[in-house]
Amino acid sequence: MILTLAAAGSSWADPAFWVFLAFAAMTVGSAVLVAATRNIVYSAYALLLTFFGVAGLYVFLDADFIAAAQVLVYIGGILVLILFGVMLTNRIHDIHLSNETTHPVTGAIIAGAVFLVLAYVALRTDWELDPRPAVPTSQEIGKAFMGKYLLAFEAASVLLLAALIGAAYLARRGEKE
Amino acid sequence: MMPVASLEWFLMIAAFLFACGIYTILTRKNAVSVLMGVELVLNSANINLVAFARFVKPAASLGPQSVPIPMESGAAAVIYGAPWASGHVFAAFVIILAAAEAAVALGIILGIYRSMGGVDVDEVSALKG
Amino acid sequence: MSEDHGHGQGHGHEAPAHGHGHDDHGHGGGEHRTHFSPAGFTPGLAVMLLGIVAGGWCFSAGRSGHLALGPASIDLNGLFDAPWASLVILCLPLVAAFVQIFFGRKLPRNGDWVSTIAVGAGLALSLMMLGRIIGIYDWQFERVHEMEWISLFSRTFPGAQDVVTFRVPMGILIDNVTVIMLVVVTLVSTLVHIYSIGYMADDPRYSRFFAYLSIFTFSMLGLVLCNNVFALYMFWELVGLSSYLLIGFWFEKKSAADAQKKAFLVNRVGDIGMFLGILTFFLMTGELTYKGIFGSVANGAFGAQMGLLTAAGVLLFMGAVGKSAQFPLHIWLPDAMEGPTPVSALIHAATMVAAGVYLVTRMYPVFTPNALIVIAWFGGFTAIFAATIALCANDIKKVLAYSTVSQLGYMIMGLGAGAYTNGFFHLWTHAFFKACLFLGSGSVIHAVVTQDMREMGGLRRKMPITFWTMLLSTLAIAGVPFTSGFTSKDGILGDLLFAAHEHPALWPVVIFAFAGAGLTAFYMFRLIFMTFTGEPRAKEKFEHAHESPWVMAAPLVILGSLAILSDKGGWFQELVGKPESAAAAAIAHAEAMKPGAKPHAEKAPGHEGDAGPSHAKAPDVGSGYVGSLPVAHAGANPYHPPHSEELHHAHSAAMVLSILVAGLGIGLSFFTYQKKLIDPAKIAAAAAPVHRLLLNKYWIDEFFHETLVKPALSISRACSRFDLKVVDGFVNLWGKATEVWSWIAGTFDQKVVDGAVNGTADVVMSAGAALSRFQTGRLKTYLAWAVAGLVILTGGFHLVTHWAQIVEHLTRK
Amino acid sequence: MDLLLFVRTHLSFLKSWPDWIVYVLVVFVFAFAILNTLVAPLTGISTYIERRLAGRVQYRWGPNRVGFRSLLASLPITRWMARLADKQPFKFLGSKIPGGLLQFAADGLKLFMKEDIVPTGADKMMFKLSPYIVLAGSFAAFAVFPVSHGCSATNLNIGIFYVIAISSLVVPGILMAGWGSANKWSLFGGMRSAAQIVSYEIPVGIALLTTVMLAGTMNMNEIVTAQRSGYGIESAGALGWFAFRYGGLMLIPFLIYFIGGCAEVNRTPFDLPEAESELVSGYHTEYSGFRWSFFFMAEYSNMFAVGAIATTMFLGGPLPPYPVQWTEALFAGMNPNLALILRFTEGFAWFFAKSYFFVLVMIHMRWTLPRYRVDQLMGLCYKVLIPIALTWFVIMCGVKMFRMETTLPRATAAVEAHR
Repeated sequence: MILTLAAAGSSWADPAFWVFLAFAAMTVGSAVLVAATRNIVYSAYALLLTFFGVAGLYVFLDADFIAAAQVLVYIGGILVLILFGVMLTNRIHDIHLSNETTHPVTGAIIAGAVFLVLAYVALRTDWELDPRPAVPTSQEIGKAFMGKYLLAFEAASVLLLAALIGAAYLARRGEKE
Repeated sequence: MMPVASLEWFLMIAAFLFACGIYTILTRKNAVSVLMGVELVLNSANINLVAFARFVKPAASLGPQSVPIPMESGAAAVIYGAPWASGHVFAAFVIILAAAEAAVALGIILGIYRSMGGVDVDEVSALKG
Repeated sequence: MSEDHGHGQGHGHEAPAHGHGHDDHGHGGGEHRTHFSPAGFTPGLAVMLLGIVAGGWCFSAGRSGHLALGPASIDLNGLFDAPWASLVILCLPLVAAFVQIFFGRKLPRNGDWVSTIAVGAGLALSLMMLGRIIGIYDWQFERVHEMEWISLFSRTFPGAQDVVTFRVPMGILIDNVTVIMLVVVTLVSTLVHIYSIGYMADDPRYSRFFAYLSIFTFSMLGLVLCNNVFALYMFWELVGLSSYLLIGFWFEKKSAADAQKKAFLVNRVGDIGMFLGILTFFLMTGELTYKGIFGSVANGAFGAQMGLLTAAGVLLFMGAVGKSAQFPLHIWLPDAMEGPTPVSALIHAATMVAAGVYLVTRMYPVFTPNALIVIAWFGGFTAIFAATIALCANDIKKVLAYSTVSQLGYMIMGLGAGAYTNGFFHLWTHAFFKACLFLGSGSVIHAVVTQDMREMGGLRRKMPITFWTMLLSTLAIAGVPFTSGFTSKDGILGDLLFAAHEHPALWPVVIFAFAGAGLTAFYMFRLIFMTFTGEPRAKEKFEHAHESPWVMAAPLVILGSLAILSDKGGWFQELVGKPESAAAAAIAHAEAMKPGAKPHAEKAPGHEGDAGPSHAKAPDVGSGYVGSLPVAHAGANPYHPPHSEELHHAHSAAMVLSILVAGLGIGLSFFTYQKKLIDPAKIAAAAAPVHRLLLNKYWIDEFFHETLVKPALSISRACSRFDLKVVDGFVNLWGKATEVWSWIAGTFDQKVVDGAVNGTADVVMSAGAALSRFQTGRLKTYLAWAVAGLVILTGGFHLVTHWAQIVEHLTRK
Repeated sequence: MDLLLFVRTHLSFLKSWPDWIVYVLVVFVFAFAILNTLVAPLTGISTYIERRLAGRVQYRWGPNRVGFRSLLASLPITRWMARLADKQPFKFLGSKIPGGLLQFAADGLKLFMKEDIVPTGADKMMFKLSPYIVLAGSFAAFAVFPVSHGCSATNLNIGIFYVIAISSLVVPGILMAGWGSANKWSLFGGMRSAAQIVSYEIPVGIALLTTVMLAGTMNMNEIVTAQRSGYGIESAGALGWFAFRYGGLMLIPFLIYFIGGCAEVNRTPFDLPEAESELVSGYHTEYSGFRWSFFFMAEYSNMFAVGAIATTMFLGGPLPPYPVQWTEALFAGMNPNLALILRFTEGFAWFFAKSYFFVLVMIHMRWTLPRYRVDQLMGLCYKVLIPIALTWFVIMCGVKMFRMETTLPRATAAVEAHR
């Protein structure tokens, strides 16, 4: 499989490629950490690394806007939410918040199978590539939002509002009771 | 110029993230870590979207960049953006949904924590047949 | 200003502006009553003069094209080239309304000054615009500021040709008509705001009242400013809404609440027609802007279906029938007098009811000759009809209401007869004198706390300002020479005569028109005599009477003087020109389509009108106005038409006739109500049935109640009865049958089937028990199964199918 | 000018070197150099200013005295001359020499000297890692600031968005610190700070969005270019800055941004996270020595960053208040290298002057205003700032749609043509 990847036209001489490898390694490794660590806070921070690595991958895909959005929303928003969740739903005083797992074997088997299938599909399909120069994306994304996907855009905004209200309601209800 | 790494690299990384996410969801007991697994899965999907948007030739059904329309006051056009932008737009939507989902999920988890004093998803089995 | 406001407060007690659901006649419970003292008026006069001077300054600034602020000077040439001026005029009242609604109670003086200043600023700007258009002096002047508002597309890719678009433009159209309407609306609205400060003093919902007034002003301005029928319709409804709110302002009174509902519903009837008309035009032309509609109608968007075009025009006109209270739908206007009198002055005399006329003016090019004749008939009939009702009305406001209906009839009739300019001109003049009359009546009601003219009389001594201003306006409305009303009405009549020459179908309308003119003169002077002259009939009320505070008197003075002056200068006839008739072009298209048809369109007033056959494009200067233009501008209007002979004859004849009938009416009422030579009671007894007919307003309301309301009720009752008896009976019958059958089936079932069923049930139950173990209620399990299934479906399937290749591939590596 | 591009083009001797060396050079050496020549001094200068101002405000003499002046004054020769002149020595000598410089040095020394304590029971890794994350989050923003005319470390086309995004890296770092140092107060401080920063990102983001909408770009250099002219005037000078455009309408977003920025750097009156009266010292209670100084530096560089963003987005960045076109015309005649240097210096000077103005204002705020309560803080954010910011954004959209500032001149000609 690695052979196939190596064959798939990557220039090992290019230093940028090594940087890419570093980011990829960071992503993958921290993802493993997320899945494996016993300490839930560690896995939360491993998730931070994963998000950051993914942002890096976006940069390598010339997707600047999405990369920044990734950092802003995932690290600045979702990760903080998750950390709050961890810290609110566990006793604070014990540092080593337990995070035990169940049926790791079954999970590993299923996950492995999924990975195999996906990898097989990814490597065996011959994608219809078109080589084109990298262009700044944010303008085109804006056009697409305001043009083709306007309705979806508005729907998403409504959804966000609903989520806001719903989350606030869910979080507050406990106090009333 | 194309990115330094080929499409397969990104797809493989995404697949691995997906697998990790599935594993996390399946094996963790703590609801918050299950949420983390979900985030991993979403991220892998995002990587795929953006990677395809960068590498693969956009389908013809994505339409033209812009469609001119007649107007009394000057010419105008419906802007659709570049065809490949659709991938990025979908990725952005996924991010939006992820934000909403995380907020609501945290709310629910807090509710569970309040009501049953713990966040072990295996205890939360009211749907048991 | 403040102590004068206190002055107004003092009278607020017996002002009918009582919030607490007291009837309009209120209770005469005021302790200290100050009679009219000129001293109290000096600050008022000062402020009034200041206002007039400021207005004149704005006007002249616009006229000269630059606004001189001391040394600095702002160039006003760009006034119309950017939308900001109009937008400011439009939005100020809205902002004021919001401020009133949310912070009104907290502001000093309940924030009446917010709305007043907002509308006043609008007035200043509008005057500037008026000056500007007079400065520019081009009867075809037009500016459009448009933007895309709604645009929906069908996504049929690839290729942009087959993209179907639905686009609603939103924009501002500024031309002479618009600017004149702006001035009418803002001027009357400002004065009414000022008047209301006195009239509505110590009403519990004082600030709310001003908020409503401002909302109304906003929607009226929007209606005037917008450049497409879609927005027109929106603001049309907004106007209806605000009128609804204001009529029912004292909703504690059942009568007010009813009048409110009635006005709203009756207007809906008209609006449905209007909406259908708009839809017709949109479907046929695919356009929503005025220009677009006219253009594509002229280019034969309707093909040969002139009938459809006529129908569309008449449907549009239905909207005007509703808003402008034309004959079948006039019933709401008199009841609308339940609202406060300023409202009656602002909405039901000057501006809103004029919206219908404005609509006809605006959409004038699309009306076919036949449609115009229909319109003329409606208008003429309404004119005479309402006038007759007004003869016998004793409620002062009712009289004015019916006179309003009849005057609107005049305008509509004039437009229908092709008197474009004079019809619109009558709107302009009528706005002022009718507003003045209403405000005057309000001040009378304010003084003697009643609306019944039989309890008034001799008020001239008590309230001179009100008397004189109302007298001026009455002269104007009666069409006495040298008043504004005379010019416009006489212009309408003249054009009508001329059009009747062209068009025999209009002769009855002519009769209506002149008779109506006479009747108008009669009942208006009846009002004056019964109210202001002679001996007071109700002593104690007379004792309580007093002149109104200056905040109420100043608007009267301004409007009264405008009633005389608003027609002078002749600029109006030069600026408002009849637009080119799109319908004529459409008819020409239709004719071209079917050759050999006799050109009927050539004899249509809507087509070439009173300016002579050869001058379809020329502006309508029917009232014979030639000169009195500034020399500098003499050459500015190249479209000045030559005088056509019969037009001139028609106008001289009309002048003589109208003066005659007016004099007749005035004389009659003088001898009847002043000299008491004729006893109205005798006449009433003589023509008892007619009198009863008129007293009951031709039983129109009853008629509608009998023909529409009752049938609707009975039909619904019948439906319910049908439902109860027949439908339910049928159902019940089936129910019975089913019961019987089910008993049979049941016995069979219990005996035979259940054996089998129970066996099956046991099997199912055990199977279910087995399967329910999958239903662990844990999300993970489900997910695990789902993912496993996915893997099996994709990977496993692929493995099975491509086994050979995979082996081969792996071995190759 | 992009740093990588700059190096590749201007430093010709690098041409022969292999590609990756240049890469590493740029990425590490230059970045390191910039951080150490630009950012660290920034924090130093800021601390110096803060000390002196605080000293003046609180009437503490030390910070304004410990310095060369007193050093000189303490020399025997000086004393002798002072006795001769019968004056107090520090009045007598070196009134030109600024005091308090050594205080700054002493601070640094103290921080070096202090023992680096890791509390037992603390989570070692977290505890040690968090300062770096916080510092990285606050320094990373400097990459896109247009420190001079068209000159920034890298010319990102999503510049301001990148700044907002990357500065949110601080939040997990702070939470990490709070949680890592096994201490209630630290944890509360961390969570408070995180909540505060996350909440205040919203009004700040909207306020910046207003500017982005008006400028039509997120690239900070282009935003600066968009402020070269305004009100239809080609060379508008200070009138062109977004804060003063549109008849001062933009002052509201400017104010909102500044308030939100102050809240985001957790300084008084928004310093809930380290409220001494409630939480001992917030999320860095347990930190000491150089680790603590990392938080310290992060705070000051954040202050500068807030100032720099405000400068760039609202006050024209490196643009001088007089029309920059004048100096450009002036430099045009000179020798190009000299012109380049002069131009760079001009922009640099103005940029830092404006940014430091904001730092000064923040310092003054800290020493003059009392602290908010938590609920007041959140109320201010969610009930005041966000609604106003949103409303104003819509208003500015309308303003931009009708191009209010450019219609007036166009009008006259049209009417003249019409008449």
